[in-house]
Amino acid sequence: MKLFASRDDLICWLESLLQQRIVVAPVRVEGQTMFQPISKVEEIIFDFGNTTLSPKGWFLPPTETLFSVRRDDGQVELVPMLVEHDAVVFGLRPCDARGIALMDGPFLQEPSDTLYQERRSRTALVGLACHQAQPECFCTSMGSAPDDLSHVDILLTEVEDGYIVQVVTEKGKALLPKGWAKYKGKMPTPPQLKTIPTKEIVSAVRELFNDPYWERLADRCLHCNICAYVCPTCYCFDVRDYPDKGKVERVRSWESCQSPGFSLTAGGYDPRTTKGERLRQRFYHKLLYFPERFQEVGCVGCGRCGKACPVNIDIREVISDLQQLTEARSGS
Amino acid sequence: MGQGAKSEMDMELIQQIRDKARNLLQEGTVEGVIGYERAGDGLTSRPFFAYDSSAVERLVFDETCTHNLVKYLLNKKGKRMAVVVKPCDSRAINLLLNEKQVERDRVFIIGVSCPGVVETNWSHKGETLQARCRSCQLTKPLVYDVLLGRETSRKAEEETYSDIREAEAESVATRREFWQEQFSRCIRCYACRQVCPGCYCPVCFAERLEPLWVGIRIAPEENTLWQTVRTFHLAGRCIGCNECERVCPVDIPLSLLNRKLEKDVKRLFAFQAGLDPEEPPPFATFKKEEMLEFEK
Amino acid sequence: MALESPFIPYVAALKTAIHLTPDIKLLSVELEDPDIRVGFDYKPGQFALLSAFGEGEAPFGIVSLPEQGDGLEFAVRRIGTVTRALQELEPGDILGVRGPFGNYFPLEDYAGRNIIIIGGGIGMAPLRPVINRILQRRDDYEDLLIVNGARTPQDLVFQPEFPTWKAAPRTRLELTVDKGDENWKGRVALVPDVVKELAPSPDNAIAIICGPPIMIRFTLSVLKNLGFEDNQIVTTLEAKLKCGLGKCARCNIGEKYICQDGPVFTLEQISQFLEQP
Amino acid sequence: MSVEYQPKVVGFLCNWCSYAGADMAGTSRMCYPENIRIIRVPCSGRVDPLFVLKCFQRGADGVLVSGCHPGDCHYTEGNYHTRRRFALLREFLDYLGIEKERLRVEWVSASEGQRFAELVADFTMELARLGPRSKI
Repeated sequence: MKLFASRDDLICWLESLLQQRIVVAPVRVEGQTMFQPISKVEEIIFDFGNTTLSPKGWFLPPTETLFSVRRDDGQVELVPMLVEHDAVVFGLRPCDARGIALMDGPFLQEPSDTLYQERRSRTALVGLACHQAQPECFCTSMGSAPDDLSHVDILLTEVEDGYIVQVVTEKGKALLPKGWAKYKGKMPTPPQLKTIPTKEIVSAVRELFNDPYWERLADRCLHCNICAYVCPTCYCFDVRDYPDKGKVERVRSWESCQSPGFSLTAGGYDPRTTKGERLRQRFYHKLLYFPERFQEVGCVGCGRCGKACPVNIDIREVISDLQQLTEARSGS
Repeated sequence: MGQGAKSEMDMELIQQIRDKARNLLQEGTVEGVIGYERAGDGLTSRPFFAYDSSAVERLVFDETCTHNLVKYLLNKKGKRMAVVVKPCDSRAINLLLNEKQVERDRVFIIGVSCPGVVETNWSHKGETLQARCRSCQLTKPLVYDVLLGRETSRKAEEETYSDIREAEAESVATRREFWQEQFSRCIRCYACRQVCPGCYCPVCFAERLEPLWVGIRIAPEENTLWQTVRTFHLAGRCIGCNECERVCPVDIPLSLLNRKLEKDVKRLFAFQAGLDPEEPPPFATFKKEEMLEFEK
Repeated sequence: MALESPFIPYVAALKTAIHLTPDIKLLSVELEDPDIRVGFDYKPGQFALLSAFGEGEAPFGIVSLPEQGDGLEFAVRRIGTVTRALQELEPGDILGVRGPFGNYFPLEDYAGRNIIIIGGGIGMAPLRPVINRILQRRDDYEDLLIVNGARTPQDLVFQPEFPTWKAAPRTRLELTVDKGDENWKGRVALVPDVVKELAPSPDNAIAIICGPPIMIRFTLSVLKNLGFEDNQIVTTLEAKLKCGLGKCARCNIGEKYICQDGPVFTLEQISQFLEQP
Repeated sequence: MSVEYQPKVVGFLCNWCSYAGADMAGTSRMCYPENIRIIRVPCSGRVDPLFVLKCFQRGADGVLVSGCHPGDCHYTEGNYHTRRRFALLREFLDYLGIEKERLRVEWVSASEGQRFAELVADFTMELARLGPRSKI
């Protein structure tokens, strides 16, 4: 179903949404565009390439309490955390919506991660189609598109005098006001993106595990966690207890496979000790382990990692390097 | 200077760097050369490791070469490496020599003259010089084995710390608010640490488990502890390459912390890091007779 | 109605804690909820996550057998903050249990075969329920050889059970230490050397091995020289894991998740992993 | 400011002078505010700035670092390092929004029980005047 909303219509609708639920939307913070719960509709930024961090943080927050431990007269009660509000993530790009769909793989598989599941079911996704491709974008190479409807509840496409509103799911439909006119016009042409060859990347990767490529790439890698934290599909986490004045909270926080203690066991054993092995783990998780488990490559082509990397390690380049290496191997 | 003249000079310097690197590799003086190559955007640059003489053709040098390559020497201990070093980066060499992290005779320093570097982001090259370059007093590296390029004759501005002084004039509460807002954005990616040539503890205090000093919560109170202690570990050691601020994905103005400490270290101990490989940093030494502010 | 979070452990009480060695304690734990207690079914080789509230959670093999009926047992070696906190618990204190997780030793499949158990140090922990299950169903299996090594005589883990093990029919228990003391009259030798000397036949045999990486490495080459095939050698892998649910993505070795695909693997399976543990 | 406000003070005292000085104050039955919690350290030079930050993070209103007088360090020069370190840290904390008055560095010898009692009283009063510390 396609509707049309003028800018005023849209603002009105957002005002009413804000009365009923938390609205998470792109806002400007010190020069950065970030997804944050807003208090006023005017805070929302409509004109942006993509946000610094992906909206995954709404579903898997950088830090959250899993449960708390209450002690009373020798009795111990484990108090679960609850998701108390309905929400809408407004203005996310189709690639990021796909990122959330990919995170559903690990988090909704049995037994499902209840905090994630609750947030997911109580949050509607209102996407904003891209009318311009950024230099870092390669979503079409990764199974998505600037106007991809697949993973949002509603997709907005900006046109000259307002927005085309594509209603994708029942959840989206329930969110909309009555009275918006049907849109009968044509859809604008989405921006064209440069594609990278991704054919058979999974099998290419499998063959190159022991290639010296990884140690060479790791030469310039700083082993910071930027790529993992800006990525819409990186989801590794750490869990630890926080005791404070008799109360204990079990907390989880984002963690990255580039951290030195990531795979180090208490016994002192670490399957990945070199920098190359650690860097390889990140790409293998995306390009091999994730597809083997969840049938899709764990990258949506948002390009954040390559853009944010201080030394320009770019997954696009890695993918094409791997394919060249494979070709060179089969050629020789 | 016209655009044409500028790129001509650049090409000459780049050729010199390539020739030197080829030479060093072919003669077996070093096992590898750490320099710069063009980044994937075709516009900016990124660190590059050349291990054979054919790879040296990828080496470049221009106003986008902001990275401090000295950091990488810490990963290549025991190996004979050559490294391309700008005047500012050479202070990091002095720091690491002073702290016995680098063996002078294993490192071949390809010093380059530098007209200053610009603000860059991926696929974006700024027009103006970085602030640190505008006040850079060095016309050539402080330490080198070979110096390539012409010594710069650019007139540097004086570092007046005007932004720091402005902050100092504010109330404590205003400053607290400012830094709380800044630190609340920190996502603890540790890029500031990973890029810093002065950060090389085998186990960082942020990762020590017993006792656990910094919790895993990515939240203001932990972020504040992390950023405060990290910058203070660099007091009298920070050489001002400002890489930490450049790499910060959420744009925390870390130079306001590092330069505050630099300013106070100058005032209290008359010391600036990385200028002299022999002179110990302020916390490695003391003067018996000195009277510091709280004693007066 | 809130969903049951898989991160919330079952509340359990420590029943007894006895020192097995100077740094290893056997914790006997009882789940508080009687329904959960009855429903908590597990097999030798599976693990659980124990919580010392305030310190955190860590994975441990379950060293008891469900048919024992008297609670869950864990051998906890003091190695970090969580294990120290667990060791400091007094009987009656509360702790958390999540599990059982992972796969198990397919002992039914080994019926009718000779079994060789090789364990070093705390590596004996996951092997203990294997031994006890075999002894319970002694007639199902052929000869049982147990080689158990430790640094010193004091560090041999399940000493109170040695007499039972020794007395069982067609069962041989060989103990060895790296360094003896004045009372030690047994072997002073490394586990791989003992295996080499005993030279068990690979015919119709399964070798189950667990211990420090260095012991495993050398023992594997001894076993291979004796003619053991990779599918006759079984081990259990250790990994850093935080959830046990296939979510935190920290315990993978190549494409395998230790918490879901493991921890028990044959050497044949491991040799096909992309990443080698 | 509420009269009930009781600042929380952590005192790092060196084993050889300041801790003995505090002991002296105690055995001489001198009165000083109970607001201070004392942590004995081998030398004031042992006090890592991290300790001070951790105190503030966990809710301390003030931190006292106290060692032997310059020249009297049991380890010859530990307190000279202390002096430099905390002179700079005070400035830095102030810059980040923790008033420098909240971090005190004092030299107290084993015989200065009276001085120790007075300085704790004085520090506590000053902290009370500053009021509760805003959370960092």
